[in-house]
Amino acid sequence: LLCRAGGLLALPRDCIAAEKICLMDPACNATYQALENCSLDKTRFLPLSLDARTRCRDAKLDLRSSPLLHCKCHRRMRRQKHCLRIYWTVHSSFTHGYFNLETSPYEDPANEEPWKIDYNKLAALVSGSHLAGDSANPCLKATHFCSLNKKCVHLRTYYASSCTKGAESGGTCDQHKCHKRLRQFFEKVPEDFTKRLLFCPCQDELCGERRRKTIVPECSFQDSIKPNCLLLLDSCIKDHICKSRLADFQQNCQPAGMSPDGCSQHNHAACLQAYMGMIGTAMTPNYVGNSSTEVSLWCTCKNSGNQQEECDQIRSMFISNKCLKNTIQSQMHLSQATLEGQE
Amino acid sequence: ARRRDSPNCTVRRLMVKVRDLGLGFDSDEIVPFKYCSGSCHRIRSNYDLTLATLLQEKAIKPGPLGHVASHPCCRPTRYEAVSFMNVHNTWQTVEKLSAAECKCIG
Amino acid sequence: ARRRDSPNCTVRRLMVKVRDLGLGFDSDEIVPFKYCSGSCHRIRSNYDLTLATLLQEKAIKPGPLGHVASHPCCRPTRYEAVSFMNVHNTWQTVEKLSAAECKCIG
Amino acid sequence: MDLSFHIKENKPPGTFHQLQLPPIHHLCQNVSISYKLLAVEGLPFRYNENTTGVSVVQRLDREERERYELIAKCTVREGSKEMQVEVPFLVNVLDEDDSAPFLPNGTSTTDAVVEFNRKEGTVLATLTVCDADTTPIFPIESSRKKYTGTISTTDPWISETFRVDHIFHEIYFSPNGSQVRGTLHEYKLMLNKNISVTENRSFQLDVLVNDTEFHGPERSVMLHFNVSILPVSIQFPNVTYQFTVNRNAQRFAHIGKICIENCMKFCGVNITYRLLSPNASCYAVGILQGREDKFGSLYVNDSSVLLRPECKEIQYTVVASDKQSKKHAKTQLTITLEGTIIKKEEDCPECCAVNKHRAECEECGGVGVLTGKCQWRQGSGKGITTNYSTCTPSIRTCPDGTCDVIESKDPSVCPQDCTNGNIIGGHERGAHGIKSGHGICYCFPRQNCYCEKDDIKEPPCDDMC
Repeated sequence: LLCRAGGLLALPRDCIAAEKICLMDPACNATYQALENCSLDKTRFLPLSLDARTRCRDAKLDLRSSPLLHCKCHRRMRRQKHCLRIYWTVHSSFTHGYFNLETSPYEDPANEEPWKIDYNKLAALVSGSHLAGDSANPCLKATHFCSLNKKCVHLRTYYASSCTKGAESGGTCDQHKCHKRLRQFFEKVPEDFTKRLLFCPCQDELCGERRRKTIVPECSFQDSIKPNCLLLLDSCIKDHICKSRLADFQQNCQPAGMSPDGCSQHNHAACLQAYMGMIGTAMTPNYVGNSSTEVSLWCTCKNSGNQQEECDQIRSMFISNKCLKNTIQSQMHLSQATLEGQE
Repeated sequence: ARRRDSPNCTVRRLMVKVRDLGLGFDSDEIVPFKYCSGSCHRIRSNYDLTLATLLQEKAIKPGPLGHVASHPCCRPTRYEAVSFMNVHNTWQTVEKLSAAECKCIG
Repeated sequence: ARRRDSPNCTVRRLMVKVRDLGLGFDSDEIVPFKYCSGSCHRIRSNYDLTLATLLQEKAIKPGPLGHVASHPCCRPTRYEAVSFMNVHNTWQTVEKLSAAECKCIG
Repeated sequence: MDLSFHIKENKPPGTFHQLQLPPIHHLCQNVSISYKLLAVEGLPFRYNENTTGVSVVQRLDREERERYELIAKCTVREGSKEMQVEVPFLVNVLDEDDSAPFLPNGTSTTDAVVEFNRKEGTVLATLTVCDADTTPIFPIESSRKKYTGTISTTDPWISETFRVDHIFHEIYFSPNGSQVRGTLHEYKLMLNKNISVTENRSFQLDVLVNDTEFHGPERSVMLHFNVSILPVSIQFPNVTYQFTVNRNAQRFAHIGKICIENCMKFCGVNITYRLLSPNASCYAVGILQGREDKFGSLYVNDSSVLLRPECKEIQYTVVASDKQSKKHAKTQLTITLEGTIIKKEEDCPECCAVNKHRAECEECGGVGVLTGKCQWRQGSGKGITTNYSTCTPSIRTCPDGTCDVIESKDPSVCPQDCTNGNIIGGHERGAHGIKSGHGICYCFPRQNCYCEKDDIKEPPCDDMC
């Protein structure tokens, strides 16, 4: 399929391109249609019959030579949702457990961030201007840097205004729009700004409260009653974006008891990116309070019945994840060092 | 010396403390304030020329500042909101605070 | 004494000799000249309030008159032409000389 | 690494896990590997050193204990060297529906009284049922189907008029010291429709609670609600109403409120108020009622009448009637006109809220004024506050954060409370209108409202304007 003009073309990395190639080939096209029926979304978690499972496994084997099998998606690509749907069509029938989502659909984070901001130049701009004053609040200082970057200040307003609209006069906010714009902020604004806004090192509760409020918790996840974590996971799995972010988080923030940095992937940057990727989904994590750096999901394991363990497992992905804890701590130390370097 | 023409109507950008906006918000954040400034002389009409003459000849009294304009105005044609957290860590949004685009209009 | 609010933006009318239009036409005829005047305060935005504050606090220099407008402008939204015969009995028309309709814009 | 197992309760004894000896065990002659299960004393688990099998020796009862934390110890001997590793060996006992519902404090009966609150959705009383079994909240539909609560009656009126709402949450039992999860089921008796004021009956209403998946005896419990529906009367307190109105009052001026006895306690009862006036020529006052209001609001409906010298004291009959039962009550209302008529100031705006300064405010009248002049409310002037400065027809009712029925009749009465247009300047928007504002708030009806400091100088208008 891929040998043309005598040379072996590079496999198209992104699934949309891979799908186009597959659909042009009758055999691959038929196999791909078969896999679409296997995708769990369609069967609504109904346990597949034995021959259906065999058919699905054979369909995947037939895809061995197709670019679909190894295609991936990019966090900042256009039509990300379409790409992720293709990915999970190909990978859905082989999700081991209801909970462990196999590998992340996202391209390796290392070569993801195209731009690098000269943060120190910005820092000099802020501390040079009389405006910033001698604020000791690192989270406030991070907003000063953000306000110097057009995309940061624009997209920060974009999510904050839609996450607070309706709520101020006692009504309810539009959580779907709020989530969408939060995701846009964390996808489109350079990480130099988003990391410093979200992982600013606080010494007091006022700063801690500003950090906790950064993603507008009253709209992005909080509700009058805490849902059961199983319900949160169920909503997430049904949405391609959330499912993808969760797979990315599970892969990149996977704790490893023996590893010195607590992570199996040893890539704090990838873990931070994966954590920020969860913000603006059904499983939006946040700081539990204004005086600790502990993060958690907004859910409880009360009333879990026989699924108490699964529920605890979901909660502990965030609340007692050594890899995530170390990753956040190291980012905060980095921010602290940068701040001290500027003063 | 040659009198250089005034700069045309364009967007200008200024970093401002939220407190200095004068709207009563109590926040330590800084926000970009973009405003429109510049000349609109290039697109004046016969009306403008005549009005300028009559004003100069005191045939027409201008009244309070800005009530009679003898040229199109350099004004925003698109605005932007700005959001920030105040000192109580409450989010606030000011709609149509900043100019996103400026043109000579009217 | 009570400060009465400035009148809103409206069309005002003045009879003017063609010669006094300042456009160089030589004619003894008199023509109606309609212009726009009045306050646009009622439709200011947060942008205008902030700009007025920053101007007053000298955080922004106003530059030449009218280059920075901290409220919408009272300007024509429709114009009228005027025709007349000059001293040589030749018909002449001045396009867009008079305001047919005024509104607060920008 | 934790070893974690689930064992369903009530299952017969047997082996549930085999500790594996790694393949290298046979290759290295002088290496020996052995396992031990620690902390098993007194617990129903055994480890067979020969078969390396782990077994449970009796049926487990989750309602007795649902979690066992054992320790698996592995010892590796090589010659004289010995190395030991211990890892948690957790056993979770899965629940079966093997417990019958029971009454927590033996009470299966309670009273449910309907008096003033006769509105659909009102919770009259609650009874609780316990169950030692767990009830998963996810997926909730299956739990709701599992544990039903149905009104058992043959009277269609009762089935139409009442419904039962069921919620449940996790509670803990502590049999012999360990903590075990169970469920508290709450059954709320609610009104399913509004009840007429004349309805008057008492009866016992039974609710059958059924644990559909429990197959033992006593799988259901009957709850008893002693319902008594009391009739309520529609009557005015035995007083007549008297109000004085200044002859300079303008249209939509608030005069006062009219209310039948206990009116504020009523809920779900639709009382409407009307005025009957024998003296048609002096008909100056009207009465209005907001959708959620339980009282009638009197207001000046025709201010020109107030200027007529022949109208001094106006008599009305007030009629309050209940739509559903057609019951009604009457009382007398006397309006006394007072005050000397003052000349209306020229060149004043129709709406008080337009005035930005005290001087122009107190010189002018406007829609809704009580005594002919607007009133200036001086605020605290600090930041964005509910106590902002503003010009109002009546400080008592405007602004008060509520767009009441009279204010909502005309945008010029109290735009501060009622505007849903733009509010420019530092402010916080309420459900309607301005909740808090910066400095002075003033409004142009049907246009914008502004909240700004007064020190932003706008050049004063000279006499040419």
